[in-house]
Amino acid sequence: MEYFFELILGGLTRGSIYALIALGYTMVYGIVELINFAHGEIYMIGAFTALIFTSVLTLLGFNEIAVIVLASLLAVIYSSAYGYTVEKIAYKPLRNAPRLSPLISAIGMSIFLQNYVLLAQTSDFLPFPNLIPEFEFIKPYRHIIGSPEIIILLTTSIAMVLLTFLIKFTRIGKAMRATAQDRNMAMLVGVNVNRVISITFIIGSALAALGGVLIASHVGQINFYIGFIAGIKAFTAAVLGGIGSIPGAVLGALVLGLTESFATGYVSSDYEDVFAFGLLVLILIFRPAGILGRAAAQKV
Amino acid sequence: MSFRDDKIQEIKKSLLVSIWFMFLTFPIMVIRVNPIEKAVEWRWENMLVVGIGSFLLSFVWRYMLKKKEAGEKRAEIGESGNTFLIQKILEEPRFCIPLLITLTIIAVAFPFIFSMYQTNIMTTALMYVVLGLGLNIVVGLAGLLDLGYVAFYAVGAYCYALLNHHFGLGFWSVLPIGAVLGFIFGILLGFPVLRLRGDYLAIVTLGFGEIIRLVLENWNEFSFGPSGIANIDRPAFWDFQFSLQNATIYLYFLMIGLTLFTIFVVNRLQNSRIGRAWIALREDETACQAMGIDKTRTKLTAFALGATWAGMVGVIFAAKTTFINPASFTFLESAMILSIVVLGGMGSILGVIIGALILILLPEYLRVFSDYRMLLFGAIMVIMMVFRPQGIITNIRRRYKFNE
Amino acid sequence: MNTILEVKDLTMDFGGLRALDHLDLNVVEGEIAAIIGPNGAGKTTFFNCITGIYNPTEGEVLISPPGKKRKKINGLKPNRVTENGMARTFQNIRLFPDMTVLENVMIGRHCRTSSGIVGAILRGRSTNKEEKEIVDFSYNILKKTSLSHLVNELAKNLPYGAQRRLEIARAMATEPFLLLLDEPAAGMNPQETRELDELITRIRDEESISILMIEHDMKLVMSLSDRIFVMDYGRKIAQGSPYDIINNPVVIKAYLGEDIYA
Amino acid sequence: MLRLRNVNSFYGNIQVLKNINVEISRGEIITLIGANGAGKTTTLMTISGIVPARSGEVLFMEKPIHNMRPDIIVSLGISQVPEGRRIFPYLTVSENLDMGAFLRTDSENIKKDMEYIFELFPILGQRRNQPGKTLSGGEQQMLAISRAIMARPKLLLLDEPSLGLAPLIVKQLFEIIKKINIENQTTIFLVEQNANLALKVAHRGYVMENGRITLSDSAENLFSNENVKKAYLGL
Repeated sequence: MEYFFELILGGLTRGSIYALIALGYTMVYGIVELINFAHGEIYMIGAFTALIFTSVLTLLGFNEIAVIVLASLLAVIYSSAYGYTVEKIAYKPLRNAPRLSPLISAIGMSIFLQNYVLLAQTSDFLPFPNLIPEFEFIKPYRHIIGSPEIIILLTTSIAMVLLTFLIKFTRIGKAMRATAQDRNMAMLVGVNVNRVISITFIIGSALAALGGVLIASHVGQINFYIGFIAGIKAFTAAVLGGIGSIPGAVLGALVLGLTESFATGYVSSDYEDVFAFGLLVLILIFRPAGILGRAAAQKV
Repeated sequence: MSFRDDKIQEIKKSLLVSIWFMFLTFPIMVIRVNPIEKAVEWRWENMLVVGIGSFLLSFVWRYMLKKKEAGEKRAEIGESGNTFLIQKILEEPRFCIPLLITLTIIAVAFPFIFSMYQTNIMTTALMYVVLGLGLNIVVGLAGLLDLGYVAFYAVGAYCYALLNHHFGLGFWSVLPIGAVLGFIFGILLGFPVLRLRGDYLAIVTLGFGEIIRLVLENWNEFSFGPSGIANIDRPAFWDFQFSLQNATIYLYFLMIGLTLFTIFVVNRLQNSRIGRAWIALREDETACQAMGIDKTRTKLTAFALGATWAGMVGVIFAAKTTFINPASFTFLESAMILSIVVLGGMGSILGVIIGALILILLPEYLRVFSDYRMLLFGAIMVIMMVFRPQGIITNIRRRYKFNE
Repeated sequence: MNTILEVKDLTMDFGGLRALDHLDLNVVEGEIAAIIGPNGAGKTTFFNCITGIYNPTEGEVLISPPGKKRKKINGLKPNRVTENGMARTFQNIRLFPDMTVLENVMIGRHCRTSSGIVGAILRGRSTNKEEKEIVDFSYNILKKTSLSHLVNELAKNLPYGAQRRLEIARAMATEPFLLLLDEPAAGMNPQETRELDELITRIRDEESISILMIEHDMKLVMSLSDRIFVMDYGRKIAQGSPYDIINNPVVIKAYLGEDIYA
Repeated sequence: MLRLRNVNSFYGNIQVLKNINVEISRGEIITLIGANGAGKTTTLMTISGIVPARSGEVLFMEKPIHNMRPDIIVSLGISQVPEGRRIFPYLTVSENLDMGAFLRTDSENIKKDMEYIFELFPILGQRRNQPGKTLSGGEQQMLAISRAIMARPKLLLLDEPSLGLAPLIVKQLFEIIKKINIENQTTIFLVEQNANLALKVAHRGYVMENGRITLSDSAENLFSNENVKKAYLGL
């Protein structure tokens, strides 16, 4: 029974990380109908930036808390900057191109960023310091739940709530929803659509960076390739929940996390990624609209 | 605004871009940490490179964007501006025939003039030409973005490796089996996914490709896992086994033959009833169906035919390297073949050939490029999509003649 | 006169929304019939239901092609419907923009020809013959639709009216017994509309193709149609000769308005 | 107030507007009539900056606006009610109206304007919390016009407001259009296929054919013009 709970907790933790990345996918898709293939790389760059600054700041003699806060903050800032730049270079010139063009461009961007990090840094796995402090009060329950799990679950929940609030109630949120529903009409009521799209990429990238920092310190090592697999899994989560839907992305991510957790726990850990890919293929074939998605009617 | 002001504006813009990129690349390019030894290496020279590089590139970028807009304008007014020199040459028989003769002589003489190493590289390049042409049927003609193309390549390679390892079957008997197996896998994988929308199709094929690779990696009893299969037989001529050098030359000519065969077939397909249906399908699916074209079947044909070629080249790959393992069949391989098609020009046979030769040979001969190979491929995909989505060579189709 | 298309009790629901509500309609051989009604009345949905793009929730669509047996076609895929002899055009022109005019029409021949992969690669005598027939047949249709002078133009470079005509030509290439035209005059200037009027009449008289069209241009509808169906809110609210329709109080209230001819 | 000078616009590969010249003075209702596809919608989209003019000038209150972003053009006081209503389907009625006032910051007045809208169209008040897509065609058209009014425009562009609406609703709608013109001093540029109706409310009109302006005159003169009668009035 304890093993069962362990798997659930593991699944939820894993799912929460996927959720942070999936949110970016889903937001971008909702607004420009593009599978931002390079999103996983943004997450990877977030993790690398965090690692680099952690080392530098530690060497400079900052204390532990300051290192964590500053490094995470810098990772978020840099990832957002990358997200913003990627959109400007690879997607914006293709706003009115046929659908496959920006997708190919996105794949190219993803390969480019992977190799950029590979060449500028290293192809080896780098050990990533555990940034998450041990909480005293958790010690007695250590065998059930650790502070990393708590921090991850908490961060995702807070991010989720803030994002929902932003989209539901703020001016920019309303502009985002309007742009997603009818881009030209949004322009006609005075929304600066290009800026809204940039902001969407920035927010999505920031969330991905957060995910990058959390997972890296949880797993303990990173390399240039982590973005690819994580990206596909987050995309699976987004599609599973219904791409374009914010709660859908979170739900999909949790389902995926749990599936993986149970599949590796009870079946075999060799095929961990196969389960994720298999799930992706099955959903796209049988329910492309996802759990919470709206099926797009064919327009003739 | 005067000309001078314009220039100052441009320089200001580029300066901003340059500063932005220096900021952006600062952590990744400048700092390198060694977490184990807790050492940090500062590489400020890189920042300079990025700064100057992005400053200059931003001029080029803006210039190309402007040129592209101007090109679009011209196309709208009705002038066809962008005909490439190569196309003009090819349309002129005066140049075309001597060119073909020269090419033939070079192709035949190549292995006897150059070293075995060079011949090997050429054979590899030709393999990518054929892979590119195969994928071109799927992506270029039928407009189906297949990101798992390498899966069929793996099917072919493992087909030969396993049949050779277990049953000692030779190259020539497995080549058709590989082709057929590719075709069958194409249909099996294609059938459930081909009704998906373009971008979803791309992701699903990617997923399928990765699943096949992961299975090969983990199913040790079947595929010998990550360690792969070694000592695969080189192709023989009937029963005669070649020396290593002659085998290389033999493979080279075999690839020349396969390339010519592929060009012939793709060209014929392109100008046939089926080829027209593919192109129409790419342009408007609904209209196509309303015209009586069976969407699923037509797409499936393209998908399976593409897979057939991947299967064949897979067999040749296994025979050429005599050792295969799952690491040769990653997503990056699919992406590389895709960038060949994208660079060359989707749907254009000549374009794909040129694209493959550039992308495979350039990194081999220019050391600078070989390290940056994948970086280059990624960049090419972005740059081509932004500035010249039709590729180097715009696809020119046959004009139909009619009798009054 | 034989009934060639019979639609019985056709209903189409989208989620909770009923787009077509127990619709009955029929077309007899050799007639030009028109469907009119306000936007959103379900006219295009009706076309989509009988051509296989949508699968209707309830009801039956039956065809009796001249000289063939009666056949139920709802639930068939669009390409099968076309093979069975019903071809259509679209409200928003859907040509293959980067193919030439001739190639566009040649696509229409696809379902009446058969050469496959092997034929394409070997290009034997029968394939060559078939290819030649496709080209000749298509060119002939272009002549009939007065498009032959544009034969090698790309479809996207054609003027608007010619694009509409090309869509009709492409549909004719499938050798239909019934042609479904979705707002064929939309976007045409008066001159082009007059030419369209002639073309449609000619198709009916010379090619023996019956026609069912959706159209807003009341002048065209009045001059062309033998019968008119009026739709509103997914229902058929009236049917009859142009004279009947124009004087039908229900139609005037729902669609024409009192002062349409004021 | 608004002046188009030799405007040429392209949509994709096709030149849609050919040397368009239009002038609109303050307080007028101007109509543009023509067949479907003649370029009427493109004219409006060019004014709004969605389909930028390739050459020529668009002047709004003597200021060139043809190189401006759509949102800046809105902020100058030009609002459009596009063809087919284009209600944000998943936003509620009041959120749709809010979007109309997107560039305004005077929240007090926005609230007042919204009350005014709900007086003008009580049905919208009743449905204020319903998603836009659940409204009927007529209600959506009212919402679309209201959304544009929420921006307090100086110039209102209306694209085919009567399209697909029952005659009774169309009549109400055109009364409202007149009312907006008189009460709020809003200049109106009305694009209509239903020339009959349009010429009845407009002061002046332009006739468009194949991307060119072929006629321009007062509404009465157009109404009695033989060619217009034949081509657009169905007489």
